[in-house]
Amino acid sequence: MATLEQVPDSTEALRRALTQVDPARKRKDVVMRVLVYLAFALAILPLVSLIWSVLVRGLGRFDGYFLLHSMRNVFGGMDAGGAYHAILGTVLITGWATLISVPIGLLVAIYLVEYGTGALARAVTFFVDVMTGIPSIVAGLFAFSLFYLLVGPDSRSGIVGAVALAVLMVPVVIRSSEEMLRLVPNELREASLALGVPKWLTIVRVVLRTAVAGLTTGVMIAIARVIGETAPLIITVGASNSINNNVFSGNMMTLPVFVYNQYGSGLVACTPGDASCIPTINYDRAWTAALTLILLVMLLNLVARGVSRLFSPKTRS
Amino acid sequence: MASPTLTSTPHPAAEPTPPGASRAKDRGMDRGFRYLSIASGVLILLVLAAVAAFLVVRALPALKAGDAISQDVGWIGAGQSLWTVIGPLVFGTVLAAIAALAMAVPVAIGIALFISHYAPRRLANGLGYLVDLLAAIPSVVYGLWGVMVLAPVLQPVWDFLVRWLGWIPLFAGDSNGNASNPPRVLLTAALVLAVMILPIITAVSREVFLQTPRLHEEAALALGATRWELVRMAVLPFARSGIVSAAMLGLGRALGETMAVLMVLSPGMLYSFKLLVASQQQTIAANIAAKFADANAMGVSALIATGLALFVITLVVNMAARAIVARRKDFSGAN
Amino acid sequence: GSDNATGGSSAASSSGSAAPALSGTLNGGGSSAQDKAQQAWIAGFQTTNPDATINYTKSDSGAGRKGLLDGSLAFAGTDAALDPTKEIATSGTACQGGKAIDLPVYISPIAIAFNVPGVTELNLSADTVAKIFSGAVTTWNDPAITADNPKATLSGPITVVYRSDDSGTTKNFTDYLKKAAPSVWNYDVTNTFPVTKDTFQGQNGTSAVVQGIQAGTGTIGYADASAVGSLGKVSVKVGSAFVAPTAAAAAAAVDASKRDTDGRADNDVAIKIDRTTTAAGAYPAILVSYLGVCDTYATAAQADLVKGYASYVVSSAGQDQAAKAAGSAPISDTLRKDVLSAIATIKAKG
Amino acid sequence: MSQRIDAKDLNIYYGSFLAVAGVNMSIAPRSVTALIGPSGCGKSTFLRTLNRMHEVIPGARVQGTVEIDGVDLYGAGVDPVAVRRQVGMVFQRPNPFPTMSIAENVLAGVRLNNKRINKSDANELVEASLRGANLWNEVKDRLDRPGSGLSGGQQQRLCIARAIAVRPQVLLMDEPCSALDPISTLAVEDLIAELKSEYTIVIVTHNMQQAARVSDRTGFFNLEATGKPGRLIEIDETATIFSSPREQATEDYISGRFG
Amino acid sequence: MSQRIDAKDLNIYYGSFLAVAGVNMSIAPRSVTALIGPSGCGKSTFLRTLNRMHEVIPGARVQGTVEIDGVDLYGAGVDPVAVRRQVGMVFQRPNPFPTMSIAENVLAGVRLNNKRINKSDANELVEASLRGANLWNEVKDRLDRPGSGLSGGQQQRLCIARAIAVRPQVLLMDEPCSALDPISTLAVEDLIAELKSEYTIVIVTHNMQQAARVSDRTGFFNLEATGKPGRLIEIDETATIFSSPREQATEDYISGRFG
Ligand SMILES: Nc1ncnc2c1ncn2[C@@H]1O[C@H](COP(=O)(O)OP(=O)(O)OP(=O)(O)O)[C@@H](O)[C@H]1O
Ligand SMILES: Nc1ncnc2c1ncn2[C@@H]1O[C@H](COP(=O)(O)OP(=O)(O)OP(=O)(O)O)[C@@H](O)[C@H]1O
Ligand SMILES: [Mg+2]
Ligand SMILES: [Mg+2]
Repeated sequence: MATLEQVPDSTEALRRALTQVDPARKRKDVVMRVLVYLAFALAILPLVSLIWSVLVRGLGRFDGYFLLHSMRNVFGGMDAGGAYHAILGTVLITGWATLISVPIGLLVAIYLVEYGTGALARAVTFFVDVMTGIPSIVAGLFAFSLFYLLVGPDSRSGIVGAVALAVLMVPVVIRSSEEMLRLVPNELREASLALGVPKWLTIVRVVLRTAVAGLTTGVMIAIARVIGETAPLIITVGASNSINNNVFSGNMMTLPVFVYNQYGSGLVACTPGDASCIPTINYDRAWTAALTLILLVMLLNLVARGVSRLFSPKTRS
Repeated sequence: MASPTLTSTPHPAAEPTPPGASRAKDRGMDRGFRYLSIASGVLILLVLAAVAAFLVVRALPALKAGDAISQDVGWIGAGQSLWTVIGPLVFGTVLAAIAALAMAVPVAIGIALFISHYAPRRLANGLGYLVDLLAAIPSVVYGLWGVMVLAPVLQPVWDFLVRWLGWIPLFAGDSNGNASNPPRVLLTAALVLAVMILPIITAVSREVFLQTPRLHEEAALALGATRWELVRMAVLPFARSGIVSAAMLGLGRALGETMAVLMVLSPGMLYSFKLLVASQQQTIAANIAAKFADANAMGVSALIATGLALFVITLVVNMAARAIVARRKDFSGAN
Repeated sequence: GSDNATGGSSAASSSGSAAPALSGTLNGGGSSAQDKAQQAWIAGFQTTNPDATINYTKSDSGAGRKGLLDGSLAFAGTDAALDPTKEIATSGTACQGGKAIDLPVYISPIAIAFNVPGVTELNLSADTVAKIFSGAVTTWNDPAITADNPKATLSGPITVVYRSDDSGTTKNFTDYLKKAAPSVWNYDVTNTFPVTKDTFQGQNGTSAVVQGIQAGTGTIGYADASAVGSLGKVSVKVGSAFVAPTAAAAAAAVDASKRDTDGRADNDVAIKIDRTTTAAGAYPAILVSYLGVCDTYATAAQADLVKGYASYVVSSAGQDQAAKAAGSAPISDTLRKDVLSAIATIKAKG
Repeated sequence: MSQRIDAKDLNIYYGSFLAVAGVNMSIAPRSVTALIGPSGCGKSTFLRTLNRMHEVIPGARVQGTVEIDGVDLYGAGVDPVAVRRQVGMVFQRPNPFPTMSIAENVLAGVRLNNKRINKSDANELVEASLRGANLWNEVKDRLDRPGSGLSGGQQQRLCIARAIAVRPQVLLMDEPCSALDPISTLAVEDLIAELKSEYTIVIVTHNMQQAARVSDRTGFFNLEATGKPGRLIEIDETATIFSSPREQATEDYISGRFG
Repeated sequence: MSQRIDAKDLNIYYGSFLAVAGVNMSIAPRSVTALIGPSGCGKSTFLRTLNRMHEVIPGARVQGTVEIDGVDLYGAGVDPVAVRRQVGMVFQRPNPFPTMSIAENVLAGVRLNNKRINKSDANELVEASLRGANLWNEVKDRLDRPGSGLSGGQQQRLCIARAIAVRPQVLLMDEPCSALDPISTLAVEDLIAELKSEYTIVIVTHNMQQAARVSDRTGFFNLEATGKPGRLIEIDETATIFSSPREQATEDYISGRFG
């Protein structure tokens, strides 16, 4: 017991005991605090650099023309062309993926939260987790193989891409919906059941209604997760310079693939003195399309927040 | 109180068993709804089985072809079989992912601690959102940024590493004793990957840190612990398994990431630990994306076989991640 | 949204042509070397035929030929002519009982581009090029290089940038090295670049190669001349002079070469490039890229569309368009005559 | 409007765990019965078997019979959904539906069942139920505001209004005041005294003073040790229980010696 | 080892919400003071200001002074980390560190300041603290087993051992028995009686019998209505409070009329 610090026996000693902490401990606390702050700064650095690059390099061509025109008949260093066809393709394909994955995902979540017990529920939970980890390119290969068997070699079309994206979306939708449904207090279910409301109506009219804000947010998160997918779309949808609004036939362009292709097109060899030719036009379009893509994702985020605010139950006072 | 539906409440003695048509319909709906949701659960299992099955079926020709495959598939050298190329691909994939993980985990833990235990509450939410924003940026944009903005910045750093730390095999230079120029090397790709997986690791660990029981935190504080001692005593021990699973999730992501690697890394098919030399390693996902367009039937089969390998690796990693952390208890218990 | 990105009006541009406008969709793909020219051709063709849509998916020659032979593409862009025994012989199913043929449409020099600070011109002999690309010469101040470039200040290590994917550019380039520097270059002619060294960097696709050369210092690589932009280009020793990779020099090399008739039908126009020519002003490291098409299509509409498109591609208007967009060499009038008569044989099934 | 309840030899299980054993209890119509006992002795569990809410918990099941006016609730062909319309329930924490207005909350039992009800009937029903729950005057000006904006005590009375809007025979209350402040508690206690004239009421409370104030009869549950099932130790007139209980355990409990 | 505590004109805030207002209280050394009052009246809040644990909650702050032997805890230069070493605390629910063994738990606070405490000193300290917490005999054979393997009452005494191992001046306890069974409760109450000879103890309890049993003086907190601040209504000898309180509210509360 001799190692313990002295017991203060006077007010002075007590005052000392209350004002002094071992300097070594203080130092360590400060060092760790600095490290933690540093880690955060370190993470913000790439984010800022990335946003800055995209803004600086992408804003130049970001205008109505870019958003409303395709790349049809655009070649070389022409100061023309836009991403309308790619935006359309992205919206259509992601839309279809959403259409496929949300009902399935929601029903599975309902199953897990409201009905699931026993081995099946455990298996579903486990394999949904496993599915979260499927690499996107593998999902692309899966959709490609599936349609290859169904349709033959010339199977590239928007819907194949939508299926690939749906495989990636479903587990995210399930996870987030499950979480949201579990957040609905059991008290509300019981209140409804105790009023003599059958279970399915309780689920539809009370549980889903209460959770709708969270559910929308979850779906938006899932969309944001797949809207930037590139590799599976290269495999399943291909690319096109023209507008194609039929997801069931023909190549389509999507924004991420557009970014990749424009980057891949590289510099243009302009004849010296040709003012109408911009050597870096392809990179410029790539950055602008990247900006468009990021804005689209942020827009989704904003919509999600708005919807969530609109539908969320008024919290207790 | 004159509502007809209510005044028609039957006489008590008869009541507990009202046969009415609407009750029967409700029961039918109840059962139908239940079956529908169970069927969806089964569907999920089927989809996953289908993914595995399709991959296996389409991969079989390449797996069975032996070294005859090199005649059909350009990127498999003469006399080699699929197995001899899957090895380096798996190696490259794992190496890139681990390098990314090694860089991302400490930083992610720092960020998560910052948000959960250091930043003022009001700031923390906004900052958390900012980090989540990193997750929302499409990977192709990361690729673009990595190759056009980040890589030039990294060149002098990599040169420095080779010059002063070249004696460590990982940082060895090429046969001229330099870091490759331009730096289309594994460490660059891994750094981009690290930035990409940062948000997911941060998000999961932040969640776990925030769940540290207040009881334990207050116990530490009441014993006179400083902020850091609180973290070390109560937060980190509690969160250990959560951090591991967060890292595993990040690992899974890094293993499967395609575009960033495709755009940043100069590929090679070697078992090489040199992180700063180009054309040494390649990842499975990037290889598929690079080779898929010009693959013939056997080539597609070979690529799908590598995809199968990737599927298995990520499966194992994710399963391990899930197994490490017993799933959180239901939030929803009443009473 | 609008597909009219260039602001042109279809009526105005079709006024010149008397032929009835074609319609329908044609999916082609393959060689990335041809890509820039294809975009130009598609633009020109679609302007005169506003109801027609041509898609060209840039990947590489092998993919184009594969697509043509499995029926998923109506035409292929390929940097090497179809193999008479392996490919043409098996084209019956995809070509409705007919067979696949080659139409040379795009002639382009393969530039050996470099990025060495302060150096804009570089002269190299074929042997030296082969030494660099086989890894025998690793520094810029190697006597083999400085001997030909007395005025340039050269130093530092060489980073070779090559195509890591299968590519016709690689095949033509290694073909050139094997024939022009047989004593140095001991590798086979392949679509895949055969040398791996830790001072070499593989890149996926033409523009990535160019990007790689540009982003590094002391780099050198090969790519279709249309893609290298403002990078320095090596002049190669032909005979006793150094020739730069220009369109005219490439045309001269083609003029000096013969048609390849080994096992090929009359309407299959392939060219046997003479890599060892000493003709004045000829640049032998060229790439002749073909349109691979079938001589028989399932429907008349498709056959007409292919014929229309191919005819436009080889027309002088089409070739000029490509020269402007991609810096390629227009094909000579003699060659055009051969190609047009081959195109005339394309027909519908039955 | 009110019924007699008889529980006979009731054993209540969670899976294989016997939570409450051998309960025999008769509850007279138009009376208030209070259930007291230490935490975990099975008061809530027993209460929930009276309207088959117990079954909602996975694995939960019941042996024995519960009869309402002689009809066994667990008999063949009895639909739990119908039972719950006859036996209403109010929970420990007030749980108005957060997405609904005050009026909608009152009508929830009708509306959620997809029943059509015309506007004037609905208005009448809302007013009658809220008056019945002693809440009308406080909320009549803001019927279309969210129910969650009310104070805790008002919310609890709203839940009672919602429960009586479907005109049940019996009203079960599980610690309805334990989350309320003293003033709200008083309001709810007053309400219970009024409702007694129309409904059979069973109330669980942890507050013995409350049991003494509101109930006609009081039942005491206890459990010997954790892991053992809870049992009904005795049930009698409230006055008797609090002045001269038959069992030692009861006396120990109400004199604060444990719990 | 023990000190006198004086709280003067203490106002305690959560952000802008005044939770407790105008507390004046003097606590004698080597005594047990019990704080009682209905839920939400600010007992825990007040207790936590005595070792600056209150500050841990974001936005929480304090006006007024708390003096220990005349030194203001909230004075300039006083380090909260040091304060908490002098004023130990035991919480409502036992909270041993789950990753540490029993011995490590006891040493947890000591290790912070004194990394290299040698083995025999450590063993001595563990034994002394566990004996002090009346736990030594029960756990001496399994000191290296996890602390979470103990029963609730043992865990709570382990937490007390951990608190006294750093030799504080004062010991604060916030409902230390409310999660415990009667037998464990007794063990802890006995312990409090023993510790009184060395420490100044302040204990919050919702169990009036417990307050009567263990404390020398009892303070009664109350709040007029939700949203209003809690206040110290009266503090006096325990016997006086329970037999003849000065205030009506106190009498109402201890006779179970609310709460
Ligand atoms: N959902 C459940 N699953 C399993 N056991 C349960 C469940 N709910 C309660 N129990 C157990 O049943 C027993 C009785 O619990 P119950 O909630 O009925 O007690 P109670 O008397 O209402 O207690 P309290 O006063 O704390 O509300 C306890 O042992 C409890 O652990
Ligand atoms: N973290 C917090 N933030 C805001 N307000 C709080 C917080 N903790 C407590 N309060 C409020 O302060 C007041 C006093 O709470 P406190 O927990 O001190 O009461 P208590 O007397 O300990 O009650 P109990 O007997 O239930 O433990 C209450 O109105 C409570 O709502
Ligand atoms: Mg209960
Ligand atoms: Mg408290």
